[in-house]
Amino acid sequence: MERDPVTGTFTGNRGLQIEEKLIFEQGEAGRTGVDLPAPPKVKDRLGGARRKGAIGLPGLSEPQVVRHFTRLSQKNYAIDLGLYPLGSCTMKHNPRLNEKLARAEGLGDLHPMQPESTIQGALELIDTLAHWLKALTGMPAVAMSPAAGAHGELCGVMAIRAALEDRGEKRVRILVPESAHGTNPATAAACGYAVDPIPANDRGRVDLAAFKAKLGSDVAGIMITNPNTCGLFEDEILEIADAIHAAGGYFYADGANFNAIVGRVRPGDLGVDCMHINLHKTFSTPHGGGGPGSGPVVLSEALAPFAPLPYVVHGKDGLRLIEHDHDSAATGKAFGRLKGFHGQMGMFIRALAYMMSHGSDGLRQAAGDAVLNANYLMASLKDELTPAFEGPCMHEALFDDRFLKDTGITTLDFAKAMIDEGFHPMTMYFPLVVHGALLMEPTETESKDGLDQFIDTVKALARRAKAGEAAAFRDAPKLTPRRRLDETGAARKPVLRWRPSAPQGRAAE
Amino acid sequence: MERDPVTGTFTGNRGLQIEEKLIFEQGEAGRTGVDLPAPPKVKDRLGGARRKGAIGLPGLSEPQVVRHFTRLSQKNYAIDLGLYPLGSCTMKHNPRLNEKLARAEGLGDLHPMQPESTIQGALELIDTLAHWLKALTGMPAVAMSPAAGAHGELCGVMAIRAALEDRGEKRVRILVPESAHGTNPATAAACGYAVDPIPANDRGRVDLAAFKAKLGSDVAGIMITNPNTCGLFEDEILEIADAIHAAGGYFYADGANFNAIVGRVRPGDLGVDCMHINLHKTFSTPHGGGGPGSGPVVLSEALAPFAPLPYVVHGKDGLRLIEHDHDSAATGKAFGRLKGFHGQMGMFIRALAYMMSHGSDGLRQAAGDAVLNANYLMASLKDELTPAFEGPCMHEALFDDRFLKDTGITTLDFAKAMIDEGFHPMTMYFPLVVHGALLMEPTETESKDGLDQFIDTVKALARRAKAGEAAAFRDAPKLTPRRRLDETGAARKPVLRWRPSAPQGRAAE
Amino acid sequence: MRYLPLTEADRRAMLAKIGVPSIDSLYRDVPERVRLKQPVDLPPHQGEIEVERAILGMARKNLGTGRAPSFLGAGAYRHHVPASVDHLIQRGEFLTSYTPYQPEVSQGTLQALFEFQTQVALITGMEVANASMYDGATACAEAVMMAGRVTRRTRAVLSGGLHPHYRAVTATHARFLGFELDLAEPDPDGAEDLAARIDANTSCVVVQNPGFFGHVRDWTKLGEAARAAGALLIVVVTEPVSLGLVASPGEMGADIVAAEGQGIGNALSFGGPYVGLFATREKYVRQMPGRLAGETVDAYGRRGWVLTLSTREQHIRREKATSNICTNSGLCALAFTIHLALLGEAGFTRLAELNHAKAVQLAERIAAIGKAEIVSDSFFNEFALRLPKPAAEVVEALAERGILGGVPVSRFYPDKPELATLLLVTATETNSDDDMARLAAALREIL
Amino acid sequence: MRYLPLTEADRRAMLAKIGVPSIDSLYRDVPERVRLKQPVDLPPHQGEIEVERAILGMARKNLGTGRAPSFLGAGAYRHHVPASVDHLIQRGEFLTSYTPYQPEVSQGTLQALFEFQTQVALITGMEVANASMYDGATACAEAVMMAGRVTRRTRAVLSGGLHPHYRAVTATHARFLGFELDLAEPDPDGAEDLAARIDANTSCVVVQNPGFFGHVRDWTKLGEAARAAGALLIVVVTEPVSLGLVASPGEMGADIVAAEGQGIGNALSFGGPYVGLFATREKYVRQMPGRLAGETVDAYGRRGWVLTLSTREQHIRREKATSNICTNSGLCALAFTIHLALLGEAGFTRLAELNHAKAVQLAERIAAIGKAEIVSDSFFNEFALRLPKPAAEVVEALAERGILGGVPVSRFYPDKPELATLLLVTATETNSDDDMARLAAALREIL
Ligand SMILES: Cc1ncc(COP(=O)(O)O)c(C=O)c1O
Ligand SMILES: Cc1ncc(COP(=O)(O)O)c(C=O)c1O
Repeated sequence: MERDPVTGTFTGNRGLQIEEKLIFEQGEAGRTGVDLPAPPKVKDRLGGARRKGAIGLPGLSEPQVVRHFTRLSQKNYAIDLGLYPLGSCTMKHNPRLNEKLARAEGLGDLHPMQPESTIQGALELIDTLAHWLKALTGMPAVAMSPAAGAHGELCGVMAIRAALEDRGEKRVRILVPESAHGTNPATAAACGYAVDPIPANDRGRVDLAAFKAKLGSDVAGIMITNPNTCGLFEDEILEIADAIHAAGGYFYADGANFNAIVGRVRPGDLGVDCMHINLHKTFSTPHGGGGPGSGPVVLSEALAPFAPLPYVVHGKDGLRLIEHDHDSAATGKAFGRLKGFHGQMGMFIRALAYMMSHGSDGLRQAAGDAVLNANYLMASLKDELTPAFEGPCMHEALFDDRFLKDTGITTLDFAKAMIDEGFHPMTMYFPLVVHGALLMEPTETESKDGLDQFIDTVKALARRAKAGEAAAFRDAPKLTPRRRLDETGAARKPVLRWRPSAPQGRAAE
Repeated sequence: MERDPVTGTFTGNRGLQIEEKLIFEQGEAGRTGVDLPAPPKVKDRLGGARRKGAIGLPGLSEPQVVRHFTRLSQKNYAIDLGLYPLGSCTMKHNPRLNEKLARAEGLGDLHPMQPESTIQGALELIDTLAHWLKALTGMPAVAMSPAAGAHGELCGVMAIRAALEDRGEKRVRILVPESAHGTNPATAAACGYAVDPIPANDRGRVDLAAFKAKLGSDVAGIMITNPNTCGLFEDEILEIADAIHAAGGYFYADGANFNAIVGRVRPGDLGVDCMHINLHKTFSTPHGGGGPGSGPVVLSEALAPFAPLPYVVHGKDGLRLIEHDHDSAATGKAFGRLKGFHGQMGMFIRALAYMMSHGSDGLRQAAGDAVLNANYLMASLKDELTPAFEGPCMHEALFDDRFLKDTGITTLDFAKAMIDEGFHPMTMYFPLVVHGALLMEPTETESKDGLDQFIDTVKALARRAKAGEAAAFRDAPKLTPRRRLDETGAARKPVLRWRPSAPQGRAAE
Repeated sequence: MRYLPLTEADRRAMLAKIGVPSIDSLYRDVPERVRLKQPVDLPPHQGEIEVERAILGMARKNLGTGRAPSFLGAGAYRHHVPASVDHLIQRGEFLTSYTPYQPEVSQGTLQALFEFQTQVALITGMEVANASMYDGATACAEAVMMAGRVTRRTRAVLSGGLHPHYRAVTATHARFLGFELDLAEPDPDGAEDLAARIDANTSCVVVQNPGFFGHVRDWTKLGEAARAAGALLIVVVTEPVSLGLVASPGEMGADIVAAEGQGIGNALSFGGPYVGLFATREKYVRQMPGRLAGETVDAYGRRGWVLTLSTREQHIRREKATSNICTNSGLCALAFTIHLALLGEAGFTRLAELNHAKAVQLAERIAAIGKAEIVSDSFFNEFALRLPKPAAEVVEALAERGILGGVPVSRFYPDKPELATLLLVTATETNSDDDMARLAAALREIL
Repeated sequence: MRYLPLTEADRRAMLAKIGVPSIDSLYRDVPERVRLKQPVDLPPHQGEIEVERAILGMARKNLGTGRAPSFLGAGAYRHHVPASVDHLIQRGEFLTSYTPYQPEVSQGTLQALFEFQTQVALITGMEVANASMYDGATACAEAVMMAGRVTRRTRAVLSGGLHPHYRAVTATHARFLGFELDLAEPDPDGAEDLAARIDANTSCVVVQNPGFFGHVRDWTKLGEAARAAGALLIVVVTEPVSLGLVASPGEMGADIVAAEGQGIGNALSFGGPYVGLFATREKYVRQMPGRLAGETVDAYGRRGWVLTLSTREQHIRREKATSNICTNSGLCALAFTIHLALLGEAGFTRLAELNHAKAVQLAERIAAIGKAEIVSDSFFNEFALRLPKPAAEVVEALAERGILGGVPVSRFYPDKPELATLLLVTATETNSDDDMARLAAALREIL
């Protein structure tokens, strides 16, 4: 055995930081981590379509699997470990109560196709959550089935198009600010619309004049994120809403940033026609390393009839789940169906538990604290970093990379140095309207102590950057399970799965 | 902010390895992580004994507490992370099924003092576990209440003394091999006996002649661990049992190493009068960083009547819990009570689930695999390390420190170097009969792959040690959250709790 | 308020640093008249005890499959998920992390995704798989849209044996993206001739295996016909456990596989969150929707993983992206991966065998009653029964007896009276002999 | 066999390396005639499904406090444990680690123990606390033995208000270690005069607060009397939540505190595992039983923790150890620490207030029935009722109505007819108004 030149150990491990091979490199035929009784002998009724070859799955025992994934988990950063100021992502605390309740008997074990008489509590839960969402947004209806924010966007834009078609209109353009999240234009395109970008003004908001100039009878609507992705409230939002309505279009609101205003501003009061709510952001259902989420869409009176199937209504014998548009209790105008079954029930349970825990007062306080934390970051960092815009921000603080000018250090380098310090970096290079953007969203679940440590560290790093220590930044991170990874190489010759013969880099073991 | 000279970072963190202060250093008055309704206003009935001053507990929110303990957890090694070859401790895989079942409604939420009619299932579970333990040990009775191995020892030795007193005999000595675990002599003393040590022979077993020479009418019994703490089966065990019985004494077996022989040898067939079983070793209930455990004691016919209260019996209307010696279903000879309530129910559930999962065949296989793994270690390491004794071992492999002779490296140094490699060290300096002992117990839940990596690493380290790189060993570990800690200093001026003014070392932050 | 770390003193100090008098004043950009002065009219904050009581109160109004013998399938399957799966996915490092955009501190999620992709490719018999979609139905719609991109054609043929929700979701996208669908009639007998429907503008034919009505088919011939016409074969799988026993879509020549992964590792959870599986041929990978983890090396040359080929995705490509998906089903994919890692080849194939054998036993038991006809000529763990009465009524009568007896086809096709007596019945490894005996006894009574 | 990683091929290869033909041959040192040739006569291995079914089957034969209004105490208290507590203690790094003998890779457990020790010292009002004992009863016995070592005296006085199990466990040790006990009679009225029992050979007086029969006392005077006579005052607490409201033992001059910690962070679990709290004065620390975590520095001078003063313990001192305890209640102590960290000063005192208020309300409700007398002149969350009938019968009648109504004192003292009508009734934050109304209504019927 040779000593690993990187770690100095024979194993390549570093104390508690343990290298881990792929499950495929650990498997042995015949071994399993699940004991099942021998199947009773029966005459096979597969109609001859039986699998012939082996699948190639590795065989591991339970102890190996538990160890494998425990080790892997320790190679991740997480909210449970520290500050995770990813702007636009609302990485807040995920209460364990909600995990417990989502798994409760009578919820986690409900089949989606049980008869209505056996799921009244489930429908009540969906209905209760719908009530909270409507009350908090000041909107009359909500479509519960979308699986995430982007899916909610589809739902909203489809509803808009269905409403327009119902009016007999075929409009072809959707206006989308340049600062918008990528899902906005992608959604518009996925609904058959041309995307017409609107520039930002020098205050980081929609350029009202440019917007108005784009209006016309072929404009289906506008998609606006508010607070926007620069962390700013669109202060001309009422004018924008009036203008789009006057032009016969609809106002889609991207609710990804709802956390800043929940309990303080109701989108319904802003003239919104539809807005998705990322339950996995504002209402704290866990991000899970990428999903699942849930993206209910609140709808105005104008769009409500077009909501997709299914939905819950109050019937005379209890709650009913309307799954067909020709049902006598249906609107008859549903634009279709977006998803198998009825929506992300597991996320509904978590979100409702979160809302009930905070209550009306707590949600309002949470929004206020989120905004306070972001402004505290902004105020504390504004002299060392370069704020992208003037004035108070909402729930996230946006900086550009002017403070790194002439240092030879990029936003990316700066972010990687933060990793060594024990912080997850902020969102980088987004929104696109700002050069080398650093978008920091601390959320309300960070303590002042934690923020102060973050602030001191970022300031110290900024000073170090300005002092000319570029090499240290370009080398970072140095203290992580892996250092910078070759993304270009990965894309050039993609290795997307393990194969017995796959090239193994310098094997980790 | 200054850069930490050790880590090179401003925070003192190292990427995912995050420093964490005490909760007491993070608290703020008025903050809490638990929301409770305001207590209804009532007239206090405390009789004037109300607390006056503040307690001094820190106030933290839930996110802070979750993060605190998540960070702390990552500073621990664990079976879930890797090989944990602590000899005598049987660190085997702890199935999560067992955790789930211990928390099930109707088990985890049972109050110990519910009426018998409401706990028939609980008594059935205890009775079923008792049946398994009796069948596996070949013994007629079992006392379920002891809380751990050492507590079981108390139970056994008290039963012995009660039996002797019942016979009207007052014997004063207990024979304990020098290789015994510390709890054995401590227990004998705690039961009012003098401890008389028996030396080991050069094969690592009880010296039969020396033992016989110590026998006499004042000997209450002998406490033997079998397989013993050298990992060897006491091959003269039948002679020993006969001799102690012939001398009127009893045979206490320390069952800590039962994992080696479960399903293959029944202690009852060896002439054992009582034996504790560490459910947290052989039957895989988790060690939990030090406990809780459970130490049921199987008893021979001779000792059974003296079993402590409470115990379960079959009554005519179902199972009964006998809590009083004057109960008509009681023996009238119980030596007393060892614990509040009825024993470690949470551990019983886990152990029974484990036993049922393995079944009779699986337990036998598990013992065999445990012994196989240990012998494979022994065979693979015997040329590089120095085995303490000849011949095959049972479930653990014992080495002494002759292989480190003249290297200037101690067993401790060697162990610390293993830590950097990502392994928990073996048990060191125990048993006492071997110089600089290294006692390795891999258990059956380690894969051959994992053992091979361990073997290769230990061999490589041994070669490095012999090559004279003593400084590297004395410096180890270097890659852990903390390096070697000053234990002498800790004991000289003990700081056993936080105080607002307590000296803080060089504060970790 | 247990989730909020700021104290009043903290707030005061922070406001002072910012230089404003109150939190409200930070909202100065919000037009005055839309600022709420009061909390919204909803209940105030509550502790765990109260929240738990309220939500468990709702749970108790349901009859969960944990308490009732249950034979429901139709795209969602009750399997036993080992306790360690649920333990591991709840580890904070997995549960509370974001999409692995910073690979240096996301190797855990990334490696697990790479394993997921490999597992999905293996069980479907395909070359590559992505890092998950929302669910099977959306994966199906994405597959049809992808076939359009690959073939540059605008007409898709959908089997009558395709799950009605998958048909509906695909139809919704077709409506808005303006592609044409040829929807074959529901096909309980598995007798449809799809090859005949393929024309020169057909981008793909979509079939399901086992079909919605249970039957298992070898779609090789259809795939050949499609390919001959320049169209793709898309195979949908709604019960992933079937892949342990039934020939894989890859073996049948599928070009894209869209599947529901819930049956491995994931709870029923009233229909979501689930996990869409998506696999295809290597040559189509740049047309694929969704995230991909790929292998690479770090600055020291050590193997590691990153998200890759993101030029297909919305955050880079915006309106030109292959899909608008962002958040996917990461944690469900992880559960899938852990469960399948536990099963391994031996466990997975045995699980599938066991499911099939249980279903055969159940079919035999029900056939023995003599009142219900097994419609599916072949099946895996689910089959269609033709009953002498409307299936919905039978299901209600069973529910009154505390049995969740199956899914009436009329729940999906209420407008097709000819399907009203069809009941889909599933057996899995979770059904004991006693469960089956209870169902049979109840059916004997009711029918 | 899912827990066993070795394959048959592995076994063969390993046996070859060892040079023996079979696993059996590794048992050559076991006398031939005691080697079992067959597995023991017990059921063979089973999967999770079957094991879960069997054990949940037993669980269903019980009436858990999760399903029934429950008013039981007598040394074990049902409190709401926040979900995060149970999540955190199940993290593998805590759950599956051993005693922290290697401090470099055990800082997590060690720091948590140091926090536990500090919390215990704070709430008991004592100078130092250890890292836990098995439970309150064994902690009490250890305290009495320690008092013997400290004072070198052999007679202990035990209050009649001390929990009967604590008395019994202490008596068991007394029997075998040969020290004398002066056991005061059970004392429902809290009127005993313990000072009078102290003599020149008395090592300690042991009292409980709140007492077994509920009453709360200020033991300062007794402590003074004891100290004047050279004896120690040991205060036992069986309901740790009381310490949020009731004056601490430290304030009353206790020399040793032995307490049950279950009420904070730990489930009822039918009586175990629980966690014994043990605190004393700094000057007695070397006579203390159990483990201790202490602060120190590492080779770089960074603060860290180690187990310390182990020269008191069996693994170093063997027969001269202060106790034979080895495995303790580590994970229960961790649960305690996490729960108390969540509560903090504000939460802990409010929890205690809430418990007391609920109990007062319950007492008033029951008193209003007019059939039962509240015996305890003062109480925290538990009080003794004198009923017009044997308490055991009333409890049975309540159980038939699905109510777990309290603990009859006769369960502990069946041989004392004068106590047969006494019932111990507890209210905690988990009891809703509805629970209390149901109990009152049922009592109205039964009494
Ligand atoms: C502003 C904005 N819009 C939309 C989305 C898409 O939401 P989801 O990831 O839930 O699909 C995001 C997610 O990051 C976002 O930040
Ligand atoms: C041989 C031996 N005997 C007794 C014990 C004591 O058991 P416990 O820690 O369960 O009290 C141990 C524990 O390490 C042991 O190894």
